[in-house]
Amino acid sequence: MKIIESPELDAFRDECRAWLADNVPREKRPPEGPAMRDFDLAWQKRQYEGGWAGVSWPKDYGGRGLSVLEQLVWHEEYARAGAPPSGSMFVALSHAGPTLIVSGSKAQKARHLPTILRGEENWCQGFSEPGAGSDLAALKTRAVIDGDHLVVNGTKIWTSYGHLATWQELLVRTDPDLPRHKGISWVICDMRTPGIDIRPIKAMSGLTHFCQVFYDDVRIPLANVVGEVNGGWRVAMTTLGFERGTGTIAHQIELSNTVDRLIAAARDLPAADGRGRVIDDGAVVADLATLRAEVLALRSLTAASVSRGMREEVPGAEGNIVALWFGELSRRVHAAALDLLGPRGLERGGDHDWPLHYLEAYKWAIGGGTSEIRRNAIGERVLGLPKGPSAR
Amino acid sequence: MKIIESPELDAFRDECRAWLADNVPREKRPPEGPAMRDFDLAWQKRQYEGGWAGVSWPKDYGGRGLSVLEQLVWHEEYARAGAPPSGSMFVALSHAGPTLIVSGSKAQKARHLPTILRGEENWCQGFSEPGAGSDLAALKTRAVIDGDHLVVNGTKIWTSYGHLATWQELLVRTDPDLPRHKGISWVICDMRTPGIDIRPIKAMSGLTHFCQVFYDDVRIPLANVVGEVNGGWRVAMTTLGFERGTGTIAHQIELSNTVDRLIAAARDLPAADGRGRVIDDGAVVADLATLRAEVLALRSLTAASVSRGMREEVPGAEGNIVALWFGELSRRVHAAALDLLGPRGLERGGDHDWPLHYLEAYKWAIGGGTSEIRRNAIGERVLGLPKGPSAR
Amino acid sequence: MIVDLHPTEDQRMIEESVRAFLADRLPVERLREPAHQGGAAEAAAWAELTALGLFGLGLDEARGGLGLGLAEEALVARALGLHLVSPSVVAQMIAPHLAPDDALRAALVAGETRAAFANRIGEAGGHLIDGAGASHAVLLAGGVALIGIDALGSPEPVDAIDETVRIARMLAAFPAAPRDAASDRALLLLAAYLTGIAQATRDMAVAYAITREQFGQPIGAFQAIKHMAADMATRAAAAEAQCFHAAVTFGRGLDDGIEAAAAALLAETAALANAGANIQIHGGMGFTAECDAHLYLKRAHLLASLAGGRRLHQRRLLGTAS
Amino acid sequence: MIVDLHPTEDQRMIEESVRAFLADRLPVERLREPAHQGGAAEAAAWAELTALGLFGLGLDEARGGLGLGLAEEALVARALGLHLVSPSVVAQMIAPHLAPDDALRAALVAGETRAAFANRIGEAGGHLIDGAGASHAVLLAGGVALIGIDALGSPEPVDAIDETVRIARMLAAFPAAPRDAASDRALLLLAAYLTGIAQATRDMAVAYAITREQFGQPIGAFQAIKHMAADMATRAAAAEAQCFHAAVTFGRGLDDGIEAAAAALLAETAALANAGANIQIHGGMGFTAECDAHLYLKRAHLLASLAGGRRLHQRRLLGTAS
Repeated sequence: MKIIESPELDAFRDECRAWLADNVPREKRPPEGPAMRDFDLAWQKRQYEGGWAGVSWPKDYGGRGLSVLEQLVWHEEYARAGAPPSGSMFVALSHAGPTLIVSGSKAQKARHLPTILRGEENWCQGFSEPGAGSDLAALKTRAVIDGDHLVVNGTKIWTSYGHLATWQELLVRTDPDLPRHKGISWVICDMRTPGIDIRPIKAMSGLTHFCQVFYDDVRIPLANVVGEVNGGWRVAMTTLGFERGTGTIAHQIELSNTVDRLIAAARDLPAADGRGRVIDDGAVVADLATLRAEVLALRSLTAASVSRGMREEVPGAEGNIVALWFGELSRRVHAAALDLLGPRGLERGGDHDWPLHYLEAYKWAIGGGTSEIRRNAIGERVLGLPKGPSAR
Repeated sequence: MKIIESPELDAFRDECRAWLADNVPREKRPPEGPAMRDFDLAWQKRQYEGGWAGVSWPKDYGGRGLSVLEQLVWHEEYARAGAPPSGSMFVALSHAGPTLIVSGSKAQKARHLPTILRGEENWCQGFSEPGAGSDLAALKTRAVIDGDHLVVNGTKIWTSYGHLATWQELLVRTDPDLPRHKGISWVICDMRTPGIDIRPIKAMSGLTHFCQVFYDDVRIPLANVVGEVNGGWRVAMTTLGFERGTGTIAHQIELSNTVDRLIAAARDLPAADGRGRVIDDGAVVADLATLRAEVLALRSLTAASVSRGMREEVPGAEGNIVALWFGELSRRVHAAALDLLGPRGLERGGDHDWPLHYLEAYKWAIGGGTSEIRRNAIGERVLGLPKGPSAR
Repeated sequence: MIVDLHPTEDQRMIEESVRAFLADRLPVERLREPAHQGGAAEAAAWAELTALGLFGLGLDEARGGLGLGLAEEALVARALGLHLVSPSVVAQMIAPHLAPDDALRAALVAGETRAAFANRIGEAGGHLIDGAGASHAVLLAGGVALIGIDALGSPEPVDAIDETVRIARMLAAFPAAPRDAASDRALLLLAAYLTGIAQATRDMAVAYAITREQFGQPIGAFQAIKHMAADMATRAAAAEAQCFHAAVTFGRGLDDGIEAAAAALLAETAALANAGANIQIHGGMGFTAECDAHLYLKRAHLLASLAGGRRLHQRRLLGTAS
Repeated sequence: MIVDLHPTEDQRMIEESVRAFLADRLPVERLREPAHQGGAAEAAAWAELTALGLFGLGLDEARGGLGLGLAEEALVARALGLHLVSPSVVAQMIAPHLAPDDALRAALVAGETRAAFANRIGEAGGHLIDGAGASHAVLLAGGVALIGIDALGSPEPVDAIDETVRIARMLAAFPAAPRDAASDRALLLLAAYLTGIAQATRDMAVAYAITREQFGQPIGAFQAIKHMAADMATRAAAAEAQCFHAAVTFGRGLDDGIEAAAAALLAETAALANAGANIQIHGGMGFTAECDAHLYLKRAHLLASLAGGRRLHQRRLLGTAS
């Protein structure tokens, strides 16, 4: 346990900060749709041109080739500067790109990594299915080899920005006779291929970020398989090591800012009974103080996770602890906002659309593994408790 | 939904109240041991002599033969008068006696009901075993028929007041070849029988109320079997209807009194920082108010349970809702006490021994079915959710 | 006092007729269509709602009502919550009790004059909820008062968390009303509505947990889901028991204000927690606008806000607020 | 600032040597014997505890210490919590930092002069914890101060929730001490001790859940138990991360008071919740005095109280308390 510091890192941090101060977009990011995607791509392009795309990505493909420490500093300064979320670039930057770096062929890397870093193309994810949400290994989308192509039939759901993406990282079942986790392949799918039908799904917040994607005899070149045919599960599992726990820093700092904003509002707003301010109620103090402690702990848990990530090639199940803490905390923070802001807090729009953020916050305890699935993983893979007879 | 009232019930209530006002023991009840047992028996005797034992028990065996409404009124007035807990008489009055009334032979009733009501003999329960706590049907204590006796070998645990009781309601396995719930018999066991070894267990509160009981070739007359041999599960299950949901009224009112006592303490005690009183902190208001609402709900849930009980012969699984609510609330109430009383609240003894009550409160979410087992029952038997593959 | 919480035959009939009508004419799915939101579907069914006797249920016969009690009104309000009926229908049930004269009262009971909820937000005006067609507002302002809608100034539409109601922001300032028997009655009906939300979401979650399979079995077989559902059932049962206990004993010597505040606190907690758990149990589907789960969550927030919020109930429970 | 929370080789060695010593000489089971309670077992191991360097660990070498940091002290305090070592050992670690002169400091580091915790209860005196053999008290009074034990008046033994420590009630009145760097350091060590309790109870519950069978399988296979254990692990991890993050960054420009208050709040919550869950997972056995589970619960309450309690931490986190 120590503070990692060096004149070089300090200089790098100053450099990040200076560039971000000059370059973070001042205009409001569109909330959804093609305008949002174009904004995200343009911002990525600007980062690339400034030399800030892919801080720890290989130099050969347009990255900076620096270490996880610089990557960490960049993430921190990025979030502190209030830079926009990576949004529709997230899968490309934090998942598909890293997967290709670890498991892609030279040709696949050369084709895709530069277009990601330059903000020319973005990606979406095709993992979950209507019958395989929490239980990913139950996926049924079928791919049959036909000559030098795979022919895909089936459907994927919860595909973020599927209607706005150029490429998709797609898990398909290439051999239904093998055990569940075998027989799956990881494929690069061009979203413009004939036979793909994309149906956007509106979330309860009113935003349309998700899609269901239908595949009807969709032909994908065999050359687009990453890793081995039937080796997709391993490809998907080893991806996660690349970010080394830094991927959630932006969300962590954003949530911390939200708590600060909430505390400021409680100091500012008159109490419901007209006497004093909202913060004068000890119950409000207790709630907000607990949330402040919990976001500090989120920062600390993230630091612990990055500390482990710097030493492990394949991340352990401990990441589920950070994810569980974040998911539950995020919902509590936003629920507390609605609780203490009173009736005015129910109005949409405004400087900070509290109901929108509250409704969106539900996704963190559902998407990418529900809190229940994460508790299973913590119980079984961190604590070593026996599997239930049901979770085969 | 209505208020049940009649001049007769009002008169009965006045009668209860008057007798209790004159007769409730003023001396402090000993906290444990034979002195406590003797106190409990003497108080039962006094109730019997006053004509108040077994308000709804059959007249033939010394009861008053009145309806559930009078029983309810008696329970309410009993608790309001601050009358002592039934303690070491609880099993006899609330479980073994009712079981005999419903399932006992004439001879069994004639032998036991009067001695219970007169406070001459008390009972304990022999259901749980070290390997069969939550899973009662897994009990292993064996009873083999030998002539006109059962010969019992095995052990029971969590037997409240086992070292202080004359009789025991004992569940034994009389046929190990039958399915788990079959092959069990309900037996009246004389605790003075040779071969019985009783080992008291100290609770974490320091009180010794529980025992483990060992049976080494204990001979019990076959005539002591209640209901059929191998029919004990049904006997045990149908018992519970007798109380018609009134059995928990004393605990409910006691918990309500505890919350009132706590609120009074918060109004009275200076705040930790010396400014004002403990109650001036809005967080304390929030906690105590929530507890007050929750004990009111406990009262209302109990009323709902009694309303159902007046109409059903065999109680449904809804009783688990009241028990779950009570168990969790009881622990929260006492934890709140320690929290708001500060360091002084950690001292033992005093007018109200808060740590003692806090530590004892853990039993309600553990004893007689843990909160987890109750949630299973609510999920499966109230809501109709499917059984897990494990809870065979 | 012995309180029998089992519904009488008459109570069961009233509740069932209202439920049957609502299931037929105002099913929750109607809210998927903007055209049926904002009280529009209720306006279309107004004659039948009036004919069901909803608006004079708890009013003395001498005052033009059916002479039933608060318990019957609460049963109806709970049914309205189960179906996410426009809060204006609850307002219309409350309004006749507040009417200052016979003519207005009769017009309210007959459904000819219509009321909607408005709530006071500190000194800064307030919100009018589903006010289309209403000439009067049941103003929730600590206590409760019936006022002409003109007194609200010119309400200006705003978007709010629950897009299935129409909310207008008013800029006129209103004095707080004192807590009295009428406001305790109103609070209990809001609590009953919230209890309906808690029960509807429990039932929706259970139905989904029985049919939806993951890992080769219905998700309701997993303890994580089963226990979440059991907690939903327990919260709903507590809110229900307290709500109806308070309603049936209303005016009988206990402290109605404390009983009503307890009901409102428990019902708010149960409605919000159950609506959230229902979304969680529905997983990704629950997060979408295609699934009705979010409608309950949003309405629960709105109703909890109308009822005054848990901090107010808590202060009342300890007598540290008026 | 990049904070590496992975222990250095030196840190690992220090922690392991302390843990090995405690496992050997002060296993938790010792507390089943009254003769080993109240700091008696620690007194018997005093020479070795001193020889391990515990009491000068974080003190500058110039002031007679080992020159290590707060992080190393926190690792040791956590180990003390894992073994429910007498709080006086923590007091002895804090005391040298508070000593006003070299002689007293040297005597404390050498273990020749002994200290124990005392805490101030409002204006009304306070408690002295395991004070046998101590001549000085580390007085926890909002802030922290080292005073001669004579100043406490004549302490009078009382029974308290944790019967494995000896508590005396003092009647002398003490002024509150201001919060300063020393009190933040002390608070962090108490938080580390509570984190130890949270982790020990997590591990005890997991070990039991793996071996204990019900319904034909280890209870840890049931989601109800598994998820309870997962929540225990998560709470413990949060407390641990915050505690060590605060310790390693101490004095480096962040607000140490807020960081320490957060650590104390999370560690109190984790210790109390995990100690309670450990009892719940142990079922009936956990409720008995024969199972060690209750020892952790009782000590958690005592330490939470010494640390000042969650309401104080909360006010500090928002800057609404000194």
